[in-house]
Amino acid sequence: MDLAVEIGSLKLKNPVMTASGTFGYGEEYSEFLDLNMLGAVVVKGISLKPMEGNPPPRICETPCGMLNAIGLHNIGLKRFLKEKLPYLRQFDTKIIVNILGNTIQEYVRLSKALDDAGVDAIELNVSCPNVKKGGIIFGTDKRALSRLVLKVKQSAGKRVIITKLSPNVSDITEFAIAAEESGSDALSLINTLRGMAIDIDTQKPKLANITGGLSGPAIKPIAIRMVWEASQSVRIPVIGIGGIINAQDAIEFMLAGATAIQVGTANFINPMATIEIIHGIRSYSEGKNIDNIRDIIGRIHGTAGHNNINL
Amino acid sequence: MDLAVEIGSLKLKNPVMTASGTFGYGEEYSEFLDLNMLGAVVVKGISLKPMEGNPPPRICETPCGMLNAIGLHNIGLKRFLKEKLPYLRQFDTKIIVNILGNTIQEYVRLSKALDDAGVDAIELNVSCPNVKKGGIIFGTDKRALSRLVLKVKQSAGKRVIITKLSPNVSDITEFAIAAEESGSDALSLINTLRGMAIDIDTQKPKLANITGGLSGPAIKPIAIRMVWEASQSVRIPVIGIGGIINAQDAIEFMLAGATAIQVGTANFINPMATIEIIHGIRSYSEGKNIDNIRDIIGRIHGTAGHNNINL
Amino acid sequence: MNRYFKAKVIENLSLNSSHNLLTLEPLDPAAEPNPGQFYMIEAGDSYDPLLKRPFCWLQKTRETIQFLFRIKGKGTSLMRAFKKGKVISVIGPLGNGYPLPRKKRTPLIVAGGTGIISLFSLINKLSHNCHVFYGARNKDELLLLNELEKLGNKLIVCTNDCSFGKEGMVNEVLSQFLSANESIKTSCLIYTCGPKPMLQEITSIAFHEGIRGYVSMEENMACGFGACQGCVVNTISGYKKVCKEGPVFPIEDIVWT
Amino acid sequence: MNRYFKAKVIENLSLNSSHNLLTLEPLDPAAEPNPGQFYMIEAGDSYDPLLKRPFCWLQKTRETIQFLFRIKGKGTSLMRAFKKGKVISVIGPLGNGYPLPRKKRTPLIVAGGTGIISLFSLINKLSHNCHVFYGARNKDELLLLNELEKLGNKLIVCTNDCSFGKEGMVNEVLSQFLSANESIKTSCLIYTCGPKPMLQEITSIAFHEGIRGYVSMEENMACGFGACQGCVVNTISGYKKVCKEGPVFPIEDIVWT
Ligand SMILES: Cc1cc2nc3c(=O)[nH]c(=O)nc-3n(C[C@H](O)[C@H](O)[C@H](O)COP(=O)(O)OP(=O)(O)OC[C@H]3O[C@@H](n4cnc5c(N)ncnc54)[C@H](O)[C@@H]3O)c2cc1C
Ligand SMILES: Cc1cc2nc3c(=O)[nH]c(=O)nc-3n(C[C@H](O)[C@H](O)[C@H](O)COP(=O)(O)OP(=O)(O)OC[C@H]3O[C@@H](n4cnc5c(N)ncnc54)[C@H](O)[C@@H]3O)c2cc1C
Ligand SMILES: Cc1cc2nc3c(=O)[nH]c(=O)nc-3n(C[C@H](O)[C@H](O)[C@H](O)COP(=O)(O)O)c2cc1C
Ligand SMILES: Cc1cc2nc3c(=O)[nH]c(=O)nc-3n(C[C@H](O)[C@H](O)[C@H](O)COP(=O)(O)O)c2cc1C
Ligand code: FES
Ligand code: FES
Repeated sequence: MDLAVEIGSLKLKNPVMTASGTFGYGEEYSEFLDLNMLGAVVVKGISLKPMEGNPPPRICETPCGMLNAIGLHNIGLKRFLKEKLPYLRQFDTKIIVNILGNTIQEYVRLSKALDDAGVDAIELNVSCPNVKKGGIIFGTDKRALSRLVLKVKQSAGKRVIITKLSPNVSDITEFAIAAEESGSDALSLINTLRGMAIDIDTQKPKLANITGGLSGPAIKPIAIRMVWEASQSVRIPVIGIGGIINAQDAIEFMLAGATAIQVGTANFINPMATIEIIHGIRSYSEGKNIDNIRDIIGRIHGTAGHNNINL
Repeated sequence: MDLAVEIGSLKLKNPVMTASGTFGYGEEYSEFLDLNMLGAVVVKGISLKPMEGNPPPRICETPCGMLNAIGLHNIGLKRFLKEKLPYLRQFDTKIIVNILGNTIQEYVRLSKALDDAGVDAIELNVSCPNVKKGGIIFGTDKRALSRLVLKVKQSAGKRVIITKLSPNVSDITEFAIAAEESGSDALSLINTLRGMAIDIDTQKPKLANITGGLSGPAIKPIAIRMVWEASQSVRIPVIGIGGIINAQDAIEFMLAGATAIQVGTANFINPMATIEIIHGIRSYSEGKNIDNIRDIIGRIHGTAGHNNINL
Repeated sequence: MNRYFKAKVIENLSLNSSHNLLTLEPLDPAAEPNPGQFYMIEAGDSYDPLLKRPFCWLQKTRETIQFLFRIKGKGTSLMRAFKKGKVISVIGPLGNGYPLPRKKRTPLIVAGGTGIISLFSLINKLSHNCHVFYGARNKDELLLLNELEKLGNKLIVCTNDCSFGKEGMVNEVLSQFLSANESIKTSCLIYTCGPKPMLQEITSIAFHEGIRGYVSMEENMACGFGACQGCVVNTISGYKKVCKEGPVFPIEDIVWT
Repeated sequence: MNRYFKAKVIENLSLNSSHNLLTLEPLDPAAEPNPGQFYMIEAGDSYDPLLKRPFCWLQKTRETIQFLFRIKGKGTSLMRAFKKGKVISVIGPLGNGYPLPRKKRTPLIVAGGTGIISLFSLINKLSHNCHVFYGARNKDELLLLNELEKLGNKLIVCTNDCSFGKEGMVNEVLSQFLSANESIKTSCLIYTCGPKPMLQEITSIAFHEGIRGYVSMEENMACGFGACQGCVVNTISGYKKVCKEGPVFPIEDIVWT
């Protein structure tokens, strides 16, 4: 049973990663699982300077999902490199750093520093919906996205660059293609969908930030559709994210076209979710006599001749 | 306790309508509830010619939601006018007909005929995600949408025209404004989000059409956000739709800015849902000493100064 | 009468690792069902699972309705945990049910797997006036054997692995029976319910032997009462709703794909 | 030790219409909790509700952990229906808990409403060495009265509607006590938990009287163990996670808004 997959030049022992912002800096989970078992750890989005984040309440539950408006609360590049990276380096897993900036220049500086620090890959968060002047414009403007990816590739070209796409667009394939053409080594999708909830008793929004990002099982059907569309429109590997709770969900994403997957909200409910998913993928493959997990990627039947690019 | 609301020149006895495609042609529910109690009945989308719809399986369940790819299976204008409209006319409720076409010309012919037939309002479905050559282009192309609304208004100007918006866009306010500027009397949103599900056992899509429209509680946070954004960017009334199961949900939409609401998927689970919602809105208002339900529309607190139009 | 009603769980008996017998007491007046009709049953306490699940009724007394269900996925797993006293919402009876045969016709009841549940109320009604062919994968999957025997019909049971009754598929057993009983062909009528491949086999037998009959179909359902158009099957006169125009169709009407 | 474990419901006692006493038996080895720490408890069998709910522990034996919860919304309504034998997943003990006072300090325990649940384990540990001020809206909302009396502390109970004990809010009662016992101010330490407005009142009393103390805070939580950054409160040194740096904070550190 071979579970190894490749994201560009990055070889993962298995297709299961953690989604940014849901796994802290790895440490928070070390009592629950052996980090060595993971395909990769993607850490909380890092910005050049530390960020305070949004005022509380920052999260609320919704049917089969949750809204978050953390506002990219993070310790900043410097402290990450000094305090968090050395810890993660102890483990035999890949380290992927999710980054965000307000300008291309900020992304470039972050990427350079992380390239120098020798992280395994950089994931560009161009789609966080919670920051006013944040990366959001890159996520919903094709040309801005292209420029960003191009510049980051030029300055940190050795590293595997993963572009994390926003689902808040009409046609995900345009953004997938734009990222690929600008040199992105892989795509990851989806980030959260913008949502909102109101407490009818107090008549106030449930989040201080009013809107937040929707994650969890509720969004899985949208994520599966986008992964399917994106993976058919590009040649670079696609990493599937959105509502993955168990191995069945992970396999659904791989059948839809994902080379690897990221587990997000599920880590909160079951801190051992990633490990259970790895075991579950193995059992599924054994049950279906699949020797190599790569054989199921995009192997959904009955879709031949369907033109998925048109809406 | 005054529950009446107005959608343009259309006066509804209460803000609760049925969502197109989830209430048949009204008859299907007559054993479960008294249609006279409803604010309005919105019937299944009608096209000029009868439509066969998509092959089965057409629906599947997802976490807190469902996917449908009915493919606008309907009996066509002629039979609707002859067989279904007379039945609905017996009741003291407003009749709103949801229509769809492949061309502006088709929408115009449908609107004219329905205007002549004296229905109370026409809802333009410009967002159905299940038909290849269907109305979808109008839903994700601002200029096409403007032209469509303009032409329909010109030819069926007496009738209240409601434009039903697609949520599969980056910025709902652009479409809301386009519809308003072209003369739409009201907006309704959201239609379903495009989604997909795969059976990992058979490795086939769960829907024959591969993708379908996601509805149900799962999408409520996205719908609330869009209703809030849209209602703040236009002056015409907004009708809120998406995952409304009970009175609490309906009130959440009204606080977000909806003048009225439509109940969709909930009708399948509880065919008396609309009636329970009407009762629940009344109790809420009484509990909060609200004399006039119109007083809660858009009255969400704590959002002053927030510029919701920028992403 | 309003077919949407609340019902209380009177008993929820585990028959074996994958089947439960659920007895409900309607708390509102409930209509009398016909054989082959079904109910939509609420499976959970939250929005996940969202939709009700369709189940045929098995037996009905003045006070209660009984269902037999197989534990398949999310919904039925939650239903297995239903405790006595729980109140759930139910819609039904729904669909058309099996039309009863005219006097002179001998009904041949052909059930595969859980298809027996749908046909049981019909057999019960027809009493010993019919032949029952019932196939399952193995002995453990056979349901209602005692009850069927008590009803005193001509009962032929078969299992794929020969762990009980005849060996083979129920369609094979039916073919053998027809070869041995040529004369019955002109006066019999098939009623069948079961997995799709089996139904297709039975259809082709019926077609070749010139026997008419009825088949009960399954499709995913959202509403169960004709409102969503979700549950269609393809027939010679176009798509038809399983929940309303079915679940029982003339066997020759179905277009198999 | 892994703080994620499975636990079996041993008992789920309804105390009154809105409160239950839940006794769990951890099926994996579980760590000993400190007073004021909490657990994240799975509330449902599906993805709705999705998140675990935070609850303070009330009592712990070698075999079991006991919780007292108020029925509030979706999650706790489902928890009310937990039956004996049910197995759920739990994470804990979580958070910092109350720091114990130095010998010479007299603890003043100030509880509002369900805040008493968090403070109970502390009172239990401190035994009769403390003053307990406990306020609730009315008599029916008072919890653990017998248990508190048995512990033999100086207990002052008050209700807003005067249906039991003193009349008034617990902050008023505390003020009165402090006026009458000037000398205690220099040697006491406040521990408080309850609704936000009350905590603010207590904070301002503490500030004006120059008394130090600890407050246990509540915020919506997704993980409970520091991973999501969802549960912050504003403090004089910036946002702090209630689940990890709290739930207990020095009373003077909280920035109220
Ligand atoms: C008219 C009719 C009568 C039926 N009568 C019985 C009966 O008496 N006893 C019995 O054990 N089963 C019966 N079934 C099948 C039963 O409805 C399914 O096994 C059940 O819905 C599975 O639900 P789940 O949540 O456990 O499975 P999941 O696979 O988790 O369900 C997911 C979704 O698919 C639907 N679904 C899954 N399988 C079927 C199916 N075979 N038919 C229709 N929808 C399905 C579910 O309703 C649900 O919406 C009947 C089906 C139909 C259409
Ligand atoms: C550290 C801590 C300890 C607690 N200990 C206890 C206890 O021992 N006994 C007890 O009865 N209650 C306690 N609570 C409050 C308890 O967690 C909530 O009442 C419960 O989460 C409500 O869930 P629900 O699904 O019924 O309500 P809903 O309102 O339906 O919940 C919706 C969401 O909001 C969250 N939420 C709602 N109210 C609160 C709240 N007050 N604090 C945090 N999150 C909330 C829920 O967890 C859920 O994510 C504690 C809270 C915290 C933060
Ligand atoms: C609390 C929280 C914080 C998040 N922070 C980030 C982040 O810093 N950077 C990022 O790219 N995505 C972030 N995300 C998005 C997740 O990485 C993921 O794309 C999304 O949650 C969908 O996956 P899920 O449904 O499995 O959670 C965050 C999500 C949550 C719930
Ligand atoms: C089975 C089904 C059929 C639908 N058919 C139509 C339709 O014909 N025209 C239309 O505008 N919307 C149609 N819709 C969308 C609904 O009217 C509604 O916008 C959507 O379901 C979201 O609301 P809900 O979450 O309350 O169901 C359909 C939805 C469902 C579930
Ligand atoms: S299940 Fe809705 S029409 Fe049949
Ligand atoms: S609840 Fe996740 S960090 Fe506190």
